[in-house]
Amino acid sequence: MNPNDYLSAALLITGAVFFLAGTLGLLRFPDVYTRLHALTKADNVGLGLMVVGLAVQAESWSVVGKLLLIWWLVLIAGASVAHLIASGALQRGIRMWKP
Amino acid sequence: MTLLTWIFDSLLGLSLLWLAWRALACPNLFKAIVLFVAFGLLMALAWVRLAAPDVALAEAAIGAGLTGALLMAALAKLHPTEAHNDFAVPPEKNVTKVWSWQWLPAITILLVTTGLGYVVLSLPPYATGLSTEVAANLEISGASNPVTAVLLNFRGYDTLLEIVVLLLALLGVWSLNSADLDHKAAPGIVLDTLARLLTPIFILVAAYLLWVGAHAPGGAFQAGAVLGAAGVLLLLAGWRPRTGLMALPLRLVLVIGPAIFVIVAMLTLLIAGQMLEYPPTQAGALILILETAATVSIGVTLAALFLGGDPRKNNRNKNHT
Amino acid sequence: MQPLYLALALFLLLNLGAGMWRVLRGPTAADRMLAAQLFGTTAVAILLLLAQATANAALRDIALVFALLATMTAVAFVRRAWPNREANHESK
Amino acid sequence: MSTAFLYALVGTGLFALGLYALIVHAHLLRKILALNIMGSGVFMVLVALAKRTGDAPPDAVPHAMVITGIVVAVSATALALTLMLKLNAKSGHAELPDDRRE
Repeated sequence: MNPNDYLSAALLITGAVFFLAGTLGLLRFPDVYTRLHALTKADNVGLGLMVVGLAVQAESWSVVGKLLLIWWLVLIAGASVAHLIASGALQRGIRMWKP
Repeated sequence: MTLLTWIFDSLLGLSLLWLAWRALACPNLFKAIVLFVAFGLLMALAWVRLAAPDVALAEAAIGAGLTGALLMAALAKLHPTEAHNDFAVPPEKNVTKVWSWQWLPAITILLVTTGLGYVVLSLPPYATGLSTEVAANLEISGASNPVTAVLLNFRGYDTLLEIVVLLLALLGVWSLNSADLDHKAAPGIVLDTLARLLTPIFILVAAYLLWVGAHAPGGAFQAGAVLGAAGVLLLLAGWRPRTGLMALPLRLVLVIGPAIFVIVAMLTLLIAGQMLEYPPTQAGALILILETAATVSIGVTLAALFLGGDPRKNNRNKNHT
Repeated sequence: MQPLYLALALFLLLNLGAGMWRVLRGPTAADRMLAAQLFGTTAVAILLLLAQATANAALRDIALVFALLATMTAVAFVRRAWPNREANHESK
Repeated sequence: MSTAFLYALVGTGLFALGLYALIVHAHLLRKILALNIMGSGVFMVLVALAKRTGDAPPDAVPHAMVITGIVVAVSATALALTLMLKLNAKSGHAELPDDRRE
């Protein structure tokens, strides 16, 4: 393994930890508004770290470009869907969790 | 490493079976649809594991995008005034199960499945099928991606008929219903921006898949599905095409794929004496022309299917009232 | 590196399986939809890892299509299938 | 067991689950889901058996057939959903008359 591989492995494993955090958030958070964090933050950061980790290994710049495009699309999708669901849930009077 | 892939495959297979079971057994129809969408997502992963990236692309575009949207829209029309949570089938109506003697089909199907499983397992573990013939004729086919060569050259008439089937399904839908062309509630700035931002990328990706299909996974069906998804997203965002486009222009776009296919079939019949037998030197160009026309037709047909009815009937009614 | 890619793909698949619990549990339709949306992101990551592990560039195109269509079902849900009034199970 | 046979058995199982649900459920939306899952099972058996080529690339003919099959399945689903909605609009039920239990 060369230094690149170590960097890549570290990024990929950190990304996987964020995915785990996202799943935990999805399962453990008390209401739909807090669960949106799992979608918009944890998993998108996890995918970002994985994209960077794989980009380090990529054979050409076009692959790096495609990886970044995929991440950007997922970010846009996550942000828009989170907004639509949150505003829809507010309109429909789904109550927020109070500690 | 082989152990890892084996665990991955088993887990994926079990998840697929479990998802299918839950989607078909849970009383809540909305939950069933969400589970079915997740099922489509995992099916795409299974195609990847089976070394069928072309199929995975089609499944990703259709299973993850179009089917979910179609089912959601149908469910909403089925229960327009549904106030209770999640479209649960009420238990007092007892409509989920009609048979009080469910053990009979269960046992019959168990026997049939055991037989099927036995037949599958008794097949020879190594079989090349037609892959050697495909590989031998790949050079004269005009495409270096074997799946595209099969679809557009070796079994071109199959593909022609399948595009006609799409058109027939649309005609069936049109004969049953009129489309709802009224402008829906304002989409809001986020959805509006999303649709405007993504539509050019959808078209670009569709063109990319069409182009790359000659030598790598991709092709007319995948590109058409992505194009259709773009149309569905626009329709969901509240965009409605101008009524003038709904009469002749829409119909022309719908038939351009099958029409060009038929023209090429007739020409090759006249010149080469065989339907859809391309001269090897022009095969590449012919396939690209056919695929471009087919992509446009498939995309527009899928979007029109989502509209769920004849867009012209609606206009006529409106003009009279 | 290949075993690492595969192990991480397997890990993400397990993650996805755990998220299935939220689809089953709900309680609101929005929760189920949210979980399905997360599956899309996870599937993109799995595809990218498998693309690197098997050196198959086509899998990145599949991930691209997934990422592009990630919004479709959720937008259809929000625009069409979401009931106007939803029983609030949270307060019980 | 090889990957091909593992997935072929999963396909058989999906077909069986779909067939059972198609018979016992009355709601037409569920029947449409069941038909789709049956179709997926058949597709999976086809593609899995095409992979029995060892290390050589798999047979492309079933792949091509399954791709067209997936696209035709979604259009058939759209037609079936429209039929269901029409029946529901006319009769107020999304079940076939024989299956309804009053």
